[in-house]
Amino acid sequence: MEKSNWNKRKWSDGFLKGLIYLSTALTVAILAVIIGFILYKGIPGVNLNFLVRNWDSRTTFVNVNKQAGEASTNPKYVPSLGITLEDEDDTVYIKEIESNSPVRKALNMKEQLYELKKSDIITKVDSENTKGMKAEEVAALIMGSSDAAIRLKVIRPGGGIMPMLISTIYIIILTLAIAGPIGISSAIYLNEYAKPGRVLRLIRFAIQNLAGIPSIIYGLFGMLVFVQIAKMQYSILAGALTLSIMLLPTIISATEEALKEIPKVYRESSFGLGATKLQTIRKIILPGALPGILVAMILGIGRIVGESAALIWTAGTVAQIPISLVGGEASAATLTTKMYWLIKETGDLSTASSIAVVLLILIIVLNVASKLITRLFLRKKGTN
Amino acid sequence: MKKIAYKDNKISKRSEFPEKLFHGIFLVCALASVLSVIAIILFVFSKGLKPFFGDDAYSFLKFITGMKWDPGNDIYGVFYMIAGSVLATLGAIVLGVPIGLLTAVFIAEIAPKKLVAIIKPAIELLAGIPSVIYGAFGLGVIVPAINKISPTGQGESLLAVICVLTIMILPTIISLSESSIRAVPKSYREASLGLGASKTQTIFKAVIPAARSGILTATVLGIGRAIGETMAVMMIAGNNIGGLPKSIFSKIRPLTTNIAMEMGYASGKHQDMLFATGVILFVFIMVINITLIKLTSRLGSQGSSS
Amino acid sequence: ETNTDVTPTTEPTAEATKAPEATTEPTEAAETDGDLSGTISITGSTSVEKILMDMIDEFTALNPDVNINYTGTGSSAGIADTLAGSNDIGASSRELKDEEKVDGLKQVIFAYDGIAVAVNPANTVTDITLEDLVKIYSGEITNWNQVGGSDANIVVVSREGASGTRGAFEELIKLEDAGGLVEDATVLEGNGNVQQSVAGNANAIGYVSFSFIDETVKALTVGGVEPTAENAKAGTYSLSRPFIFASMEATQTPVAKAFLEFAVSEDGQGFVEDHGGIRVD
Amino acid sequence: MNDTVKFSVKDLDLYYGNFQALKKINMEIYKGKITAFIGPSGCGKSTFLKTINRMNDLIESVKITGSITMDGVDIYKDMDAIQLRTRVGMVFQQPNPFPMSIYDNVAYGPRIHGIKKKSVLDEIVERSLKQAAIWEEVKDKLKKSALAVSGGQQQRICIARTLAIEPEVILMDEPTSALDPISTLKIEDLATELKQQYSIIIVTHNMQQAGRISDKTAFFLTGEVVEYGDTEQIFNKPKNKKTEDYITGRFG
Amino acid sequence: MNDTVKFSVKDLDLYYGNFQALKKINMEIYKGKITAFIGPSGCGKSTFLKTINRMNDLIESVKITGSITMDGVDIYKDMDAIQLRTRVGMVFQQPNPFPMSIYDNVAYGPRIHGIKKKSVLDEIVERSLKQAAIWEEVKDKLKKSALAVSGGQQQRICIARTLAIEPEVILMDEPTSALDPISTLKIEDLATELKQQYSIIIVTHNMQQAGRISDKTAFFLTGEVVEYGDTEQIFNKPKNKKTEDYITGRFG
Ligand SMILES: Nc1ncnc2c1ncn2[C@@H]1O[C@H](COP(=O)(O)OP(=O)(O)OP(=O)(O)O)[C@@H](O)[C@H]1O
Ligand SMILES: Nc1ncnc2c1ncn2[C@@H]1O[C@H](COP(=O)(O)OP(=O)(O)OP(=O)(O)O)[C@@H](O)[C@H]1O
Ligand SMILES: [Mg+2]
Ligand SMILES: [Mg+2]
Ligand SMILES: O=P([O-])([O-])[O-]
Repeated sequence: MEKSNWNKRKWSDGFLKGLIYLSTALTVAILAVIIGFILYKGIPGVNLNFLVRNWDSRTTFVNVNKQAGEASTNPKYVPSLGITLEDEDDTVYIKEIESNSPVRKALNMKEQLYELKKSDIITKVDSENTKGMKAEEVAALIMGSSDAAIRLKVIRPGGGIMPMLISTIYIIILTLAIAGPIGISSAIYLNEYAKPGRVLRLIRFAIQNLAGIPSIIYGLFGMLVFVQIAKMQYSILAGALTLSIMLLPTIISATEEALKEIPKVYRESSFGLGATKLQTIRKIILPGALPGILVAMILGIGRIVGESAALIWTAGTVAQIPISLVGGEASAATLTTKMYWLIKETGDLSTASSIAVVLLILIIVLNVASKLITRLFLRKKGTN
Repeated sequence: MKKIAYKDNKISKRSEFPEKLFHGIFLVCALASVLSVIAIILFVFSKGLKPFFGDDAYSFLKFITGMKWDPGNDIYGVFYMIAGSVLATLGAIVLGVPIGLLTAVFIAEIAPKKLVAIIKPAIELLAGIPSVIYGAFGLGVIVPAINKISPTGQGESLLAVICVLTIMILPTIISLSESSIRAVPKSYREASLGLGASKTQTIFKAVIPAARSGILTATVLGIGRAIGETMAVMMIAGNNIGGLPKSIFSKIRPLTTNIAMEMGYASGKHQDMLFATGVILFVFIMVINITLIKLTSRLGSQGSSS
Repeated sequence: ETNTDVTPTTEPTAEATKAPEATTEPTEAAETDGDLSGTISITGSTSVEKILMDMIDEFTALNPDVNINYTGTGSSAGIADTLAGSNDIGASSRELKDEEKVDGLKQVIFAYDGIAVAVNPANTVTDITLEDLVKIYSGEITNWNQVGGSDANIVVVSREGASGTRGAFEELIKLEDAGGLVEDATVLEGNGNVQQSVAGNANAIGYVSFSFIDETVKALTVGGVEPTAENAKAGTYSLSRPFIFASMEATQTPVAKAFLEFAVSEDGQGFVEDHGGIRVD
Repeated sequence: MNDTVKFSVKDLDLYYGNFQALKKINMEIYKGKITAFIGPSGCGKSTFLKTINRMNDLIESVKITGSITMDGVDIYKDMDAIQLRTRVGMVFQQPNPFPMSIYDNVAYGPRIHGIKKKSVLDEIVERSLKQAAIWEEVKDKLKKSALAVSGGQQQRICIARTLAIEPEVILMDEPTSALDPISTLKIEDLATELKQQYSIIIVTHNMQQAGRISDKTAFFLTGEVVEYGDTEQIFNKPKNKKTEDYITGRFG
Repeated sequence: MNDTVKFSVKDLDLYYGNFQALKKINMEIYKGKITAFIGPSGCGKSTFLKTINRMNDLIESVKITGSITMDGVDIYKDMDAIQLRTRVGMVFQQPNPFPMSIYDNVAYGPRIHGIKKKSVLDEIVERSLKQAAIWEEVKDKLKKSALAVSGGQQQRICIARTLAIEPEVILMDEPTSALDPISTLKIEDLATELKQQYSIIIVTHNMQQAGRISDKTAFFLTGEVVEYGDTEQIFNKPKNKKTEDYITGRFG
C-alpha cells in the first residue's frame, strides 16, 4: 500500500500541533492579560486604608476636654489636645495623637465615646469653619479658645472596603448555615437512604436543573419571593436564602462524592457491631466525609464571593455593615456587587479593579485551601 | 464474664425514634431541591405569564416576535433579544470549544507534568474569577480595542460579548474535555500508534473521537453558561432598544441583561414583562439542562459498558 | 462605630457640662433640637447620590441616633416605592409625572440640576442646538459632519428606562414627538457608565448630570449657552430639571421630616453647590 | 460434650431479586463449637453467613423465607436486627479497621451501646485486645491509627473490636484469606481459644484450615448444603461423592 | 525451508529507570515463521515484543542499548518509529477496537496513511476482514460499532485492522488470553494461515498454544533468553534444566 505521503503527514501533524500550542498559548495569554489588567489598574489603590476604612466618609461632632499640655516649637502641634495637625489638599487632618491625648476620650453629640483617630479631618472648631485654613491656623484657633472643652467637627475619611468585606463574610456565614445542613442532609439521604425509584429520580432531576438555572433567574425569584412577598426588603437574609438555593446542587454533589469515597466495608462493620444507621452516619460516615464536605463548603464560598446577579436584587448595594437580618439596616453590598455598582455608577474602573484584586486574592486562597484539604485527605488515605 | 447492661432492653427503644426522625429530616432536606425548583418555576412563570392573560392582555405573539423593547411606550418585544442571546452563545461556542478542546489536549496529552502543574491551577483560577471582573475586563480592554476597528465606531457589540463569553466558557470546556480525554483507555492510543499513526494523528483520530461524549457534555454546559451570563455581558453588549443585529459589530441586548437592567426599578406590567423575559430564558435553559441530563446518562451507561 | 471602648468611670466634670451647652449652640440648633432617632430609607435617583450622601453624612453627624440608608434604584422606582409605602423618601431627578401626583404625596424640590450633553474631548464640535440634539437622538442625524464635525458616525448613548435623567432629557428635548429614541442607541445603566463610554469613544454623545462632567468628557454648549449652574438657574440653559424628594405626608416620620427640612436649609444647600448643583433659594 | 443447639435453620430460601442464592437450608449449629462452611466460589457461603446476623437486611433486593432461631427465638420475627447483631458479631475477609485509633476502634461498639465512662472503656479495650491476642503488640500505640499496623494485626484488632461488644457468636468470613501464613496461624489459634466462650462460624476456602480448627463442617454447592457433619467425618469419610471430589481437589 | 533472517537482535539491554527488564538479548527472528515467546509472568516477554516496533519509545523512563535490525537496517538508528510501526503491526492482549464502526476501525490505518478514496478503502476493508476470517460474520454490520460484537470477533477485527496496513511482521501479545476456547482456536488457525505472508511473533502463556502453532520458541526468564530454538526441540528435548522445569509445569 501507499506509504509515500510522509511529507504531507508531517506537514498536517505540524499544523495541528501548532494549533494545539496556539490554543494553549491563547488561553494562558488571556489569563495573563486579565490578571495583568486587574493588577495594573487595581494594585495602586490597594493599601491598608483601602482594606480597613469605611466606604463612605463619616462626619461627627465631638466634644473634647482640654488638658494642660506643654507648648512646643512646632506650630502644628496642639498641646492642649495632644495632637499634631497636617495639611492635605485644602483640608487639615490629625497626623499624630499622643497616648494620653484627651481626643481619645472625645464624646459625640449623644455623649457616647467617639475616639478620634489619625487621619480624621477637622472641618470646624467650635463654630468656626476651617475651610481654607492651614494646619498652623487651625492649631492656633484651637489653642486660642479659652474654654475648658472644645467642640470639633471631624470627618473620618472613607474610601475603604471594610463594610463590603464584612457583609461578604456575613452572607457567606448565613448562606452556608442554611445551605450547608440542608445540602449535606440531602447528600446523606441520596447516598445512604434513597432507594432507586421515582422519588430519587425526581430529586436528581431537580438538583440537575437547579444547577443549570442562571443566577439572574435566582435574582428574579429571590427579589419576588424574599424581598417582596416575604417583605424582607433588600437584606442579607434575602440574599443568603437566594444563594442557598443556588448553592444546593454544588454542596450536594460535592458531599455525595465524598460519601461515595467511604468504603462499604466501614458501613458493614459498623452495622456488624450493632450500630444503627444513624450511629453509623454520625460516627463513621460523616467524619470520613469531612474533608470532602469542607471542599464542598469552599466551593460554595467561592461562588458566593463571585456572585453578583443573584445578590444585587436581593441583598442590595448599600455599603454598610448590616446590623440586622432583614429590613433597611440589613441591606448590604458584597465586594462583587459593590464592584459592579462602582463601574456602573461612577465608571471608576481603578477602584473597581482594586476590589477585583482583593477578590482575586480571596479566590486564590480558596483554591489553594481546597487543594490542600484534598491533598491532606489523599495522603492520609494513601499512607495508611 | 460480666454482662453489660446495654445488652438487654435499651437498644430497640433507643434506636427507633431518632432513626425515623432523622430519616425524615434527611428526606425533607433532599426534597428542598425539588421544592425550590417547583417554587422557582411557579413564581417566575405565574408572574411572567400574567401579562398575556386578562383584560388588557399583551399579545404573546407580539412579545415573542417583537423587535423593540420600549416599556415607556408599552412596547415589549423580545425576538431581537433572543436572536442576540443565541448569536452570542453560538459565537462563544464556535470559538471557545476548539480553543478549549485543543488546550485540553495540550494539558492531557502533550504538556510535561511540571507545566500541567502550572497551567491547571491557572485554568481553575480562570473558572473562579467572578463574572463582574470579566465585565470590567471587557469594558477596559476589549471594548476599547473593538472601538478602533469597528465600522460603527463603537466597541459595545456582539463581538465584544462573544469575546467575553468565550473566555468565560473556556475553563468549563477545558476541564471537562481534559478529564474525558484522560479517561480514554490507554489501549486506544496503543492500538493507534501500533498502526503507524503519529502522536498527533492518534490524538485527533482515536482519542478525541473516543472522548466525544465528554466533549459534547462540556459544550452543552458551556452553552448553558453562556446563555445565562448576565453582569459581564450587560457592561459590554450595548443593550440597544430594538432591531436585529446586522453584523458582528452590531449591538445586542441579551435576554439576561434585559432583565438585569430594568429589574431594580420596574413595577407593574413592566416588571411582569421582565419575568416573561425570564420565562423565555428559563425555557432555553430547561431545554439545555434536559439535553445535558440525557447526555450525561448516556455517557454514564457508555462508560460502564466499555 | 468606634465607641466600643469602655467609657472611663471618672469623667472630668467640665466635659459633662460642655456637652449640653454644645447642643444649644445657635447654628446647629435647628437640626439638633429634640432627640431625633430612627431610620430613614431613601430609594430612587442615582444622579442625586453624590449630593445626598453628603447630606446624609452631615445629618447623621448631627443626629447620631439617626440611621439613613440610600439605595439607588432610579427615579421611577424611588417614586413607585414611595407610592407603595416601601420607603420613607423617594428621590427623583425629574419632575413627577401626572399619574405619580396622588393625594398626600408631598414633593420637596431640594436642588436644580443641569443635564450636560457630553462628548469626547477629541470631538471638534463644541455647540449643539436643541433641534440637532433631537435629530441625533431620534436617529435623523447620524453623522457628525451634519452638525459641523468630522465625517464619522455618531454613537448615541442613552440611559436605562427608569432613569430620571433620561426621562427629563427626553421630555426637555421633546424626543417623543420626533419618534422616540433611535433603536440602535446604546443603553447604559447609570451616569458613570455613560460618562465612561463617552470618554472612551471619540464619536459618542451622551448626557449626564452636571456633577459627572470632568476632564474625561467635554460638555457641549446648547444653543450657544454654557452649561453652568448660573445659566441653568437663570433659565438660559434649557436642559435643567429639579431634584425632588417625594414622601407620603400621612406616614411621614419626624426624622424624615427633619431630614427634608435639613435638605433645604443653609447647610444642606451647601452640599448642592459643592457638587455643581443649583440651590433652590 | 455439650451439644446445645445455638441456631436452628429451617427451610431457608434466599433470593437476590430473581436469583435464588440459598435453597432449602436446614441445619443446626451448636454452641461452643467452630463450624466451618466450605464450598466453591459463589456457592452461597457468605450469603448464608450474613443471614445469621441479618446483614442481608441492608440489601434491597434480598428476599428470605424459612426461619432461623437463636436459642429458640426467631431472629427474623421476634428480634430486632440491631440487638441480634450485638449478640452475633462478625469479622470480614479484608481486615477493615475504621480509620481511627486502635483504642477508638475497639471502643466503637461499647460506645455505640452507650458506654461512656473512660475507666469502663479502658477495661473493655484491654480485655478485648488481650482476648484477641494482640494486646502485647499494640498496647504502646493504642492512640495510633489502626491502619498503621500490619494486615494480620489489623485483622486481630477487628476481632477485638467484635469481642468488645461481648457477642455470643462470632461469624468470620474468610478471615485469613488476605493474610500471610504466620498471621493466619495466629488467627486460627485465636479461634480455637475463643470457642471456649463463643460459638464460632467460619467461612473458608482453605481446606486445611477447616480441617485444622473446626468441629463441624458444612459443604455448600450452588446454594445447597450438600453435606453437614463432624469435620473428621466430612474430611475422612464423606458420604457424598461431590463432597469427596471437592475435598480431594478434583473441582472447585 | 527458507531461513531468511527478518530481525537480528544484538546485545539488547532495556531499563525501566533503574530496573533492568531485558538483559543482553541476542536472537535472530526468521521471515515467514511463527516465533513464540514463553516464560513466567514479568520475565520481559511483552517488553521485548514492544522493543521490536518501538512501542517502548512512548514510555518516559525506558533506556535501550544494543541493536535490533530489520532486513539489515537498524530500527532504532536508521528508521522512523512511525514508519517502522506500519511495517510491524501489533495485536494486543485485550481486544481493543476503537469505539467506532467496524468499517472505520479497519479503515483507520489506511486513512492515517493518507488513503481517502472510498473505493480503495472499501476494498482494503473487505480484504482485511476476509484475511482475518471475520468477513462473513460482520459483512452485514460494517457500520455498527465494533464494540457490539463478541470478544473473539473483536480480536479478529483488531487483527484485520492490523492487516489493513499491510505490515510485514505481526506482533501478538497474548492475543487469545481474554478469549474463550473456540475463539482461541480460530485465532490460532488464522495465525497459521497468515504466516505464509507475514512473519509472526506471538507471546503466550499457553504452553499448548505455543506448541501447536509456533515454529520457533524462545523461553524467557527474568529478562534473559534462557533457550531459543525450534519449537519441537524446546518442548521435547530442552537443553536447559529451567526450560524443562517450566514446560513441565514445575514452576511459573
Ligand atoms: N448483592 C447481591 N446481589 C445479587 N447477587 C448476589 C449478591 N451477593 C451475592 N450474589 C450472588 O449470590 C451467589 C452466592 O454468593 P456468595 O457471596 O454467598 O458466594 P460465596 O460462596 O461466599 O463465594 P466466595 O467464596 O466467592 O465468597 C453468587 O452467585 C453471587 O453472585
Ligand atoms: N512501564 C514500566 N515501568 C517500569 N517497569 C515495568 C514497566 N512495564 C513493565 N515493567 C517491569 O518489567 C518487567 C517485565 O515486564 P513485562 O510486561 O515485559 O513482563 P511479561 O513477561 O510480559 O509478563 P506478563 O506475562 O505478566 O505479561 C516486569 O518486572 C515489570 O514489572
Ligand atoms: Mg464469600
Ligand atoms: Mg506481558
Ligand atoms: O438615576 P437617575 O437620576 O437617572 O434616575
